[in-house]
Amino acid sequence: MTQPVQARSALPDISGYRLVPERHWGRWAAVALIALLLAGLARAFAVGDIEWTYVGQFLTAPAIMQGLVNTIWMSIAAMALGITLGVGTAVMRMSPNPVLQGVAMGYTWLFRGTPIILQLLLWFNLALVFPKLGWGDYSLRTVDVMTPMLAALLGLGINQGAYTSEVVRAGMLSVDTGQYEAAKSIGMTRLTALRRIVFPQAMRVIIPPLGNEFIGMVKLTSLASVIQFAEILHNAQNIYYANSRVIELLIVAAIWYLVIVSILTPAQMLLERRFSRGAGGSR
Amino acid sequence: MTQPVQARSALPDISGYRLVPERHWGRWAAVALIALLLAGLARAFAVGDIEWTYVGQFLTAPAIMQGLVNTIWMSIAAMALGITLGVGTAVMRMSPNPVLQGVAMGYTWLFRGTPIILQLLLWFNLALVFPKLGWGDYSLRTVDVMTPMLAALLGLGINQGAYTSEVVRAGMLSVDTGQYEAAKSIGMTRLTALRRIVFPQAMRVIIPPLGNEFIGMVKLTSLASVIQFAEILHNAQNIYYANSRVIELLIVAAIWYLVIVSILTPAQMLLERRFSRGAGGSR
Amino acid sequence: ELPSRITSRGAIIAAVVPNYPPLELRDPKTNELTGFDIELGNALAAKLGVRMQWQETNFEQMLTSVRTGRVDIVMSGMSDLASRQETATFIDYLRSGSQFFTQASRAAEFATPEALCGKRVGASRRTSLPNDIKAFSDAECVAKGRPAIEYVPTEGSADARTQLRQGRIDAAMQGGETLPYIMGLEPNTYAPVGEPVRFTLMGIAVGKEEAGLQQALADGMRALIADGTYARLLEKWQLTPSAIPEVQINGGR
Amino acid sequence: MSGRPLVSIVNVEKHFGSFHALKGVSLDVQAGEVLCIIGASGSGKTTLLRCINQLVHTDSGAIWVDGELTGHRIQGHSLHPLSEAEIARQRLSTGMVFQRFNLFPHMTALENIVEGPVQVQGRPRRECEAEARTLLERVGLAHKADAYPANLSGGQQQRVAIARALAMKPKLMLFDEPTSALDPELVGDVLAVMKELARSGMTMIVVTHELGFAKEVADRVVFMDHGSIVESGSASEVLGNPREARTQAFLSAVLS
Amino acid sequence: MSGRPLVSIVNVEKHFGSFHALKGVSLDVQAGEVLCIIGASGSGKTTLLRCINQLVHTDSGAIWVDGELTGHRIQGHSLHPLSEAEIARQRLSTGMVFQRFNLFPHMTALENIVEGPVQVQGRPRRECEAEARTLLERVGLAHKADAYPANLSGGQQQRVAIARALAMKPKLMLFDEPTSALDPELVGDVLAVMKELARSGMTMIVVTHELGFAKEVADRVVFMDHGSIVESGSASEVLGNPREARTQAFLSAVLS
Ligand SMILES: Nc1ncnc2c1ncn2[C@@H]1O[C@H](COP(=O)(O)OP(=O)(O)OP(=O)(O)O)[C@@H](O)[C@H]1O
Ligand SMILES: Nc1ncnc2c1ncn2[C@@H]1O[C@H](COP(=O)(O)OP(=O)(O)OP(=O)(O)O)[C@@H](O)[C@H]1O
Ligand SMILES: [Mg+2]
Ligand SMILES: [Mg+2]
Repeated sequence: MTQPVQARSALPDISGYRLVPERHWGRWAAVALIALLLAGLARAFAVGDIEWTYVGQFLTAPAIMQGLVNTIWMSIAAMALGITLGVGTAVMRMSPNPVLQGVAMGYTWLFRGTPIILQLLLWFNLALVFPKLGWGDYSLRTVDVMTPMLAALLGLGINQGAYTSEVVRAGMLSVDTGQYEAAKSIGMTRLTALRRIVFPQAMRVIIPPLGNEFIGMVKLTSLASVIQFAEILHNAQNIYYANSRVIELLIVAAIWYLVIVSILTPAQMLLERRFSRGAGGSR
Repeated sequence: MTQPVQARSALPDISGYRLVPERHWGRWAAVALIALLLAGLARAFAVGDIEWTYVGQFLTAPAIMQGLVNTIWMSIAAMALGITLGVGTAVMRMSPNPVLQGVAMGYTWLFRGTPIILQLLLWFNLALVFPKLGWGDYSLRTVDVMTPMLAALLGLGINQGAYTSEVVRAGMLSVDTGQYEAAKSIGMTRLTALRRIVFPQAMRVIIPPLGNEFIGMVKLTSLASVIQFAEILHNAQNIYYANSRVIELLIVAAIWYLVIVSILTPAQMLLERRFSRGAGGSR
Repeated sequence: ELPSRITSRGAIIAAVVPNYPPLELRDPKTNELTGFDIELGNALAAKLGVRMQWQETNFEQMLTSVRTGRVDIVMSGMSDLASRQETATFIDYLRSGSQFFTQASRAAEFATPEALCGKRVGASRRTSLPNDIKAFSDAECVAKGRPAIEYVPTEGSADARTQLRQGRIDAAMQGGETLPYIMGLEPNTYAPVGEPVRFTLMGIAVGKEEAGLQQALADGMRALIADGTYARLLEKWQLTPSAIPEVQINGGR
Repeated sequence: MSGRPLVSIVNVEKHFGSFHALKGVSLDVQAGEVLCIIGASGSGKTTLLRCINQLVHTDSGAIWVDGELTGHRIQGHSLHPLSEAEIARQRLSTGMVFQRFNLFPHMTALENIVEGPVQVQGRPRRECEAEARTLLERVGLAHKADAYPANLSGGQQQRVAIARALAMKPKLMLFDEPTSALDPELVGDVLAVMKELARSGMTMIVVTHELGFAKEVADRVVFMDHGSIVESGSASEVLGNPREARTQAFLSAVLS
Repeated sequence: MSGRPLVSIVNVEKHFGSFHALKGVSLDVQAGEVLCIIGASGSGKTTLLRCINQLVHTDSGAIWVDGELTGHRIQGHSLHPLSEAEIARQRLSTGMVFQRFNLFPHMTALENIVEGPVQVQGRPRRECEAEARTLLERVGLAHKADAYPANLSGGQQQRVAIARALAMKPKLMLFDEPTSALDPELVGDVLAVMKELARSGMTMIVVTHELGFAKEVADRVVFMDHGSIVESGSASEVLGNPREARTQAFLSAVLS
């Protein structure tokens, strides 16, 4: 070398010094504090006016298990209805036809604007407005059709559709307009272009929020207990009406909700990762 | 010109032809159909078993107005609490300290994983677990502290905090890491950098979803009726428990919710536009 | 005479909210509907040569359901009140006394209902009990110069008891007929305060125009009293003090 | 020139809001002719191509493609707008290649090419795939049939885009600056494919800044400026010996 | 060279995962010296600068700045890690200018410069603003005090970034390819500011590909390759007459 890079002079040689790792006192104190808090909480729950044997006993009671099943399939069914409506509404909203646009906007406004609990009650009591459905001889009594199950499905699904339509719309807007033009240039009509070209690409943007909404739907079904749909919270309530163990049964329901959400959250992450994979080129 | 650009030959000259505007038959048919449907719906509601005079009479009844006021201020208060907690949790989640990270993740998991109705009931019935709050002489009976109002505020606000923390975190992640480094290079600590540099830039990404969540909160407050918080739906229920006009009172509540949401939605749009303005440079 | 739609269907559809033990509840172990109303209703339908088809609903939907024809009758511990007779006709079959009760540990503090003046008392906001509390408070507290009872609304009677256990309220009120059952479930937790302050009749709610169905149900009920089924079921569900001497139609005031 | 032109543009006007993008443009293109359009940025070249393919609606004037009036049906002395499906059918006679390729990123090269014939023309997939492979060979990409666009270079993507347009068997090909988004070393492959196409007798309208390509391949060159056609003629005339001052100014700026 | 160096780097090692980014680098920089670091992409130049400013933690070795050991406190014969606040304080003696400017986009040029002195050093805003205006004048941007970064050209942004770093009155300035993100016509202004700074006696370490600038301004040039310092000497020695084969190869590649 042309010149000494180093001109070691007044500085001490510390190469032999012992490196003392950081002690993280604050961190350990925080851990201790949190552990103490959790222990205190656990103790309070243990000695508090809560009978843990009831929690254990009812965790797998038939009524609870049946409610769990109803919660799960209703979440899936309502989500399916919501996605169908949401996609339809998003397509209408982006159509050049102002009438369809107006209908789509009105639907979104109305159903996003009213609490779901009201919508459920209105569906369930539809017979007050329409005593019969159908025409003449082919009519059915509304109350025979509008069971708690159907009312819950319609209420949850139609409400979900209003939210999903916005998610789908955002997804469709995220697709480059060049893709529409390329599709048109090979002779596709608007609907074919949407189905074959735009939707498959929009999925990447749509899937993550939809996963969130699915988790939200699992919890939303608990509201259908007001119209006697036998989901898990409703069945837990029926039990505590009979035996007065309110908190215990609420804890049972909470445990199952946490289980479902804890399964769905990583599932959603996997799905997101899958759909964002190999997307490098389209950015 | 070197050469005639045009060699008009066998093609007819259509320049004098009359341009017949598109008739949009389908569009008009759709309008007519929708108008018919809406008219039918209106008629069904008018002649159905609904007493519209009740709706008019109770729309501005004192109990309803007071419920409306409670709904509005509870939405604001719970949202404020939620934002405070959400920001704190997001900062903890992104801290290098694994303990703080763990606490933040646990909080988000627990409160996003359980239905809000359960959380409200658990807060309201906290005295079953903690009969007293405080130590020795300085303790208060939990039931005196945990009024329906406080339980609603805690339930809604803490639940909201779990959701808001994810929104804030996404906002913070959207800020270029170069900004953190530039802040560090002028001697800022992590927290100063967050406060002065990162948050102001994250706001642009945070504001739109937060606006949505605020609208959601207005409707979420209706769930607090189960713990006797006197919001609008609760007061409407009290009226119909007395006079059995269930649907009429539900319609009254729906109208007010729609009014609030119809005011908030354009307000949110304005806010979004303001915050995305002049952002060209930071992309 | 039963209406033809019922005979052809072979069943009476009855609305029930299984949140009022021992009149109606779902057995926590089997999830089956059971209770006094259920067994009495089944016996009544059998007397009339049909089945009883129970349909679970919620409290605010019950009278609405009679109006919309979702159900034929309501048999769910419903009080026969003058205000409700505008929408339905009641076949009365049970007497209910609105009963104050408190925590067993505080029984000495509240020896008589008058001791509750100025205290906090809870009851389900969906029932007529709030009116009973107010009437009692006006007559026995305010009129005699004592502070009024503070009524605390609750979401149901289970909620009222939960709040009583937390000490959020000093006492609660519910139908006296249900107390023995509740006290059997949670021994040494609750204690009644004095005697019921007001008696109401409970009835089967039937649509106002359905004269035939009303008469058939009343006749059937009388037959059940006559053959001893009524007394046997009362006994089984610890309700003997709530028996009524004879079946009335719209006997409530 | 003789016979009916394949494309006949008559007095076309187009405004975007208050901006006058096309000012009475008239132009004929004969079958088998290769026409290059040159001009400064913003002169309306892309807009003209998009009008021919009905991605943009003209304000007035007429465009005839293969003897058919685009966008309207003639009934007596009235013009009725066509439905979306009829416009889609008319577009089948024209293929378009975009500056930014616009391949469908979720489909392989082969699927991109097969998509139109199968979905739009409803032909059997097997037959279309065989044709698509032939087309890929023609553009020199037989080995990339199963690659996704993200894994192709820009020049390869553009050649797939050309094959995709050709798969519909159009009578006319429109190219909008097909090489201007490419790295210099990739331009050659695409131009080679286009030259081969021109030699095979395809009618082509090419918007381009590649004057070398225009000189070599174009039967005619048109120079546009501010929404009008300023000069038109053989490549050697317009590029080598321009008459109009504006054309001279443009060429000296581009060549410097 | 004499006296205590301002920066003394002793045997620094750095791994990123299994990748060995710095291999026992040792280097002294005297007060007032201008040192240019050159080398191929990935040779560890940026990493070395970031170690000096503690944006990256070294695995082993020591870096002394202005007589103070960075990152650790010496207690007897042990080294204790510093807290975040102490590291923030140590960073005050060094200013850093990034390749991509990293101005705060929500603040005007003036606010960008004033932010550090006011928020970190807690000095009165009025006084800092007066100083900031002087600095803006020095980098030739007095008239842009109230412009937001989005409205400044790249070269202007980089000059504001230099002023922002100078506002903290550092003893040492680090530059990481300060002109490589700029359009060619904007490079000159930034280099002019840096030359003026060098002439004023500021100690500077500059990672750069601008060999002309290095020749003109650098007291010393260091060539790095694969995480090691290969050659070091005066600009004319290293750039004009490199001894090492690797340096020769690099220079011939850059100059061609
Ligand atoms: N959809 C549109 N809305 C508004 N203005 C438009 C639109 N499309 C094109 N223009 C304007 O019309 C003018 C002509 O555009 P065009 O794209 O046809 O130019 P060009 O000759 O292709 O230029 P370039 O070489 O830059 O592609 C431009 O000034 C452009 O801004
Ligand atoms: N945070 C990091 N994580 C992993 N690897 C890193 C990280 N930072 C740098 N590297 C790697 O270390 C090596 C040296 O990087 P460095 O940025 O120091 O190179 P450089 O000499 O500045 O190159 P350039 O001229 O491209 O800026 C590179 O191979 C880089 O990929
Ligand atoms: Mg163009
Ligand atoms: Mg670098």
